[in-house]
Amino acid sequence: MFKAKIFVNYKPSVLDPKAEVIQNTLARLGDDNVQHVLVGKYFELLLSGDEAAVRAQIDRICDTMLANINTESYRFTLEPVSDAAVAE
Amino acid sequence: MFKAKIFVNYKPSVLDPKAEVIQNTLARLGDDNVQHVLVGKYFELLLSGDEAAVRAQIDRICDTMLANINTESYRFTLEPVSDAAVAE
Amino acid sequence: MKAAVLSFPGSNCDADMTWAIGDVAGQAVKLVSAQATSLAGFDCVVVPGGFSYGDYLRSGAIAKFAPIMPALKDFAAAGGYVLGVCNGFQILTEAGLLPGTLQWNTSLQFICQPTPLIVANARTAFSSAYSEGQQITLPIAHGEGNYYADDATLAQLEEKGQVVFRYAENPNGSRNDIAGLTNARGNVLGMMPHPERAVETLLGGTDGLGVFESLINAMKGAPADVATRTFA
Amino acid sequence: MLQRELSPDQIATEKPYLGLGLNEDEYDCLTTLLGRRPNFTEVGLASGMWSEHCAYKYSKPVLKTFWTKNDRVLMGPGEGAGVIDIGEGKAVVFKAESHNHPSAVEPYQGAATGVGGIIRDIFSIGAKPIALLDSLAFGDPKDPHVRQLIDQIVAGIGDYGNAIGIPTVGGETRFADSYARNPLVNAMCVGVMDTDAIQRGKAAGVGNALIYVGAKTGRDGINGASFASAEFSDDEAADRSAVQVGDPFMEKLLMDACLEVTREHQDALVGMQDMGAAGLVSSSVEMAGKANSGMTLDLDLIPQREPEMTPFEIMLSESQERMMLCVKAGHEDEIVALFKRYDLDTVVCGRVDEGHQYRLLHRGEVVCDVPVAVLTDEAPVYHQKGVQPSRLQQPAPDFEPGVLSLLATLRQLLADPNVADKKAIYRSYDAQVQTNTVLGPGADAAVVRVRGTHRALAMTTDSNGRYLYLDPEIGGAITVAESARNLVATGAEPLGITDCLNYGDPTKPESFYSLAESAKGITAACKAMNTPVISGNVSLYNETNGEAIYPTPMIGMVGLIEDLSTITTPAFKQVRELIYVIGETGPDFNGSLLQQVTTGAVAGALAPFDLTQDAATQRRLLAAIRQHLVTAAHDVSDGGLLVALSDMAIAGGLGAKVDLPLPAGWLFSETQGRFIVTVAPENQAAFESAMGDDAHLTGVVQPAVLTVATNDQTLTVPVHELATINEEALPCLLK
Ligand SMILES: Nc1ncnc2c1ncn2[C@@H]1O[C@H](COP(=O)(O)OP(=O)(O)O)[C@@H](O)[C@H]1O
Ligand SMILES: [Mg+2]
Repeated sequence: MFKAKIFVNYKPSVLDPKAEVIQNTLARLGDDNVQHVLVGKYFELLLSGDEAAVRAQIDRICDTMLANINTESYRFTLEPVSDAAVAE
Repeated sequence: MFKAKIFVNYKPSVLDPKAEVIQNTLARLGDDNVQHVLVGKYFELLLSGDEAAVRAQIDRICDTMLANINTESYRFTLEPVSDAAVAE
Repeated sequence: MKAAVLSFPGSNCDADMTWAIGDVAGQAVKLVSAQATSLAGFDCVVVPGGFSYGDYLRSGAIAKFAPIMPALKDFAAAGGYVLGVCNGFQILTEAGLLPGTLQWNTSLQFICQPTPLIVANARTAFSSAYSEGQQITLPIAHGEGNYYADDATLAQLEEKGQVVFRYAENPNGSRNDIAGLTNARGNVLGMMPHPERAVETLLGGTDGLGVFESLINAMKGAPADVATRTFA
Repeated sequence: MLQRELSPDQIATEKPYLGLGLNEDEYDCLTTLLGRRPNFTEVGLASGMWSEHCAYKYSKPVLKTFWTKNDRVLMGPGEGAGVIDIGEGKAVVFKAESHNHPSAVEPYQGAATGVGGIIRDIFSIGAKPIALLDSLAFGDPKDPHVRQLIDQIVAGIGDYGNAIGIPTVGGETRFADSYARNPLVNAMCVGVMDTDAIQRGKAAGVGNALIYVGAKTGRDGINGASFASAEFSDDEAADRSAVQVGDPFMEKLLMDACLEVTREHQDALVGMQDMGAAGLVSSSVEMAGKANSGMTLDLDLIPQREPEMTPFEIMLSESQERMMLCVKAGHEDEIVALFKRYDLDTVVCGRVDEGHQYRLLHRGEVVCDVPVAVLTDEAPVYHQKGVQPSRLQQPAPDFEPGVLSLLATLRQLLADPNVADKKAIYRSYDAQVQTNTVLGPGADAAVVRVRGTHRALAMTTDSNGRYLYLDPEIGGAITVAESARNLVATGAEPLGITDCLNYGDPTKPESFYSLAESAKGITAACKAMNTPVISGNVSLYNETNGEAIYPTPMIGMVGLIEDLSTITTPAFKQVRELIYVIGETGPDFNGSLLQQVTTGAVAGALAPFDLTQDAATQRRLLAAIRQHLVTAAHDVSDGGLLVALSDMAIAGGLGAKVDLPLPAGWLFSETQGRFIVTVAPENQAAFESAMGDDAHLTGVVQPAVLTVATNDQTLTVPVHELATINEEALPCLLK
């Protein structure tokens, strides 16, 4: 069993309206030492299977579903987890 | 200058319709080895200041803006970054 | 014209679209479940607005895996007319039938209001009933209608005249004020404004009729520049 | 938060019920009714069912005084929603619900689930929801906490209605300091159905199946009903755990599926009810109670989102988007199959029994075995005595506006958030989905066409806590009368009302006085306007640190338009049309917006007004509108005549030249019973003879400029200047 930790972020060239609003709001509220804001999505998936297959599967799931390849890129890490940990 | 990596997740008891829909769709598409899906938010902030102040500031920003304390919990890590890295 | 209006779980403008095409424009129209797998026998397919699968991941991101989608792609590839409105537009971009992406409105707020548009290209199957440069008013109702495509894609869209509708006052941050566009071949149109909400005087205007009227004319094989009102 | 499974004897000594909202007398009463000490689950069920939310234990004596029936009412209070006949075989179904406490704690989800809950009430009757309205009250938007509440609450309401595809067509937003920490979030839903398909929430017929459908049950909102009925203090943070999350996608599937059941499986369906306050227990036991049945449920069959839930948790969870159906034995499979098609969790979880016991099984044990009536009919009812608050015993002297500048005061009022254009709020609501919205937000009332008929329904929500604070009885009457005026101004005949009664702690005699007195005013006005109360909801304990909100009954009223061509809006239509003021204007400044804005508070005695005369004026005006004699109509409310004139001018982009032979200050008086209308010159004689003495010709529509003459001042101002003030005020305050 693996736990995949997946990060989906906007590509740097794409203007992200959410990040803009957060940064502007922070500045207005006095948090003007915040110089950059990135808003991403984070997913955790628990999957069974052998590692190579799971890696390929996650790439496919990200490419087709979790990320919009026009505007977003993704990266992920994979950690083995014991079935006991899953049940918790 | 620090880079804060902030993870915001639903508290475990809170219903997350997003995760439900993703998991159901994956199962329907044949990815039925995916046993659990967690959908979270991920933020990166670049901030200047001394570490203790920045930590307190991030707590405040998370409590009031980035996380909904009624339904979500958050955690973050802080790494020093050189100003050169920031410019990149 | 025989139109199919697709209904995904969470679609909520499907009945409105059926009403506009069937009851108002007087055409044959059928609601087709997204669980279906065939679109045989239809001249035109409409992907309506709403919140397919809750729009929970990104708008349209789950709908593109619905059982009907392979048939829709085949239909479009064969040159069939496909109209996507609002969530339908989002689904078509997610499915790769139209270029670009619809991002959050710059205000991060859902916006519902009548919105003036300029007809940027009146030579398409979806806009021949309008005249080029004509200003019309259609309602918008969306949170994610901010059209994004990279510079190269945008340049190509402009060069090929794929932009069909532009906002006269940009409400959501769309690049080049794009409110509606076609694919390169011109048989698939996506638009954020709702033409089906502007087909009756009682409800505030009939500027949306032109979209349906254009399609009917295209179906008849009429020359694209004929703009006779066949119904009102 | 849970006290797991104390024994009946431990419960008697350790009194965990106090933390669940039951007091010692109520516990003793429960013990007496059962003839034994209740177990933990039973105590929990009683705490939910005997809460104000479910049992109306304090408000029932007041609610009994409401006028609930005329010849058009098909179903009055008592079911999920009320039903009124609108002709052509159709009926309108409507109800309002408050979600004040959940929204104060978790504004986004609190507001969203309020909308979700009221929608379920409508489709549980078998009606298709066609419109939503909201009624919101906030503190001063200059307060950042208030701004955040507004932001989140408006987003929660919008997101739910937008996603499920029911247009939010109207509402109201009020501002006063008394709501700063205790916002009011009331939502109303209107549905339409065939008169012969009315569904009731009952479980009858021994052996018939109880079917659970919808979202899985989680540990969210447990004991929300008793929580909603408890007052706030500032250290509420500890309670912020098990927030309910709304899932409009799930609810859309549930709604479509339930409507399909009522449409196509009427022979199989016995009854249907949504799971609202006190979740599974209230829906099931009320269904048993209404049919005088017994019932057994097997809790192991209930779909659960979390492991190891106790019977108490399962029964009192307020997880959203769940329904309970009673289906005839033998038809289970057909109904389960239907829901499965919509991808909904569905289980047969129990049966109707002989006798009158309510029985719950869990892991092979009977965890509850009590007479149904103990949880329903036998719930305690308290007959409180009210005491007139001291501020009413010796009211302050009448407020006199003194010398004021017409223009400066007008500007001030147009920029006040109560009068300001609310587009910044309602723009985030989809007002047109379903393509029936003739008039959306922005008119006096919303108007929605009824497909398949020649009719339309007009609807409005109104409240005015300022008036009730000064006089609950007169204020209650004003709220109803003003709702009716809003409908009449669009050309609709008022049909009936729903209400949300938002008040403070009913155990305080002064609070209870406000509740009881306002019910008198509401009843008197309902009779005068011929608008019975067909449904409603009570929200008490709206207090922060012991301080109650203004007593604020919210009235949701629905009216009927029989001819679509008579729908009328406030906008001036054409230059040279005649402007009439309908009704008399007096020096009525106590409780007025002018008083609030210029002094920062309201005080003084509220002037009585003549309901009979108001109703007669409304009837005459409606008749004139129906004869196409009126081109624009607007009721005169907050801010008085000059604000109303400005509204009409701004909406139409036209000016007016009027002569009002009154002291200038009176242009801001809030005398009841007035309208401003325009009439085409050729209809002058016909209109005047229709209206008689009520109508006062005061001027004409002119281009672009508002010109007003009074006894002692004149005013000339470009309309676009007024429009800018009115439109920019709220966005600016909310920034
Ligand atoms: N929260 C809201 N939701 C939807 N519509 C609203 C809301 N607040 C105000 N409106 C709309 O703004 C318009 C003006 O509201 P209001 O000033 O309360 O009207 P009135 O004084 O005639 O009752 C109405 O059409 C109303 O429907
Ligand atoms: Mg009004």
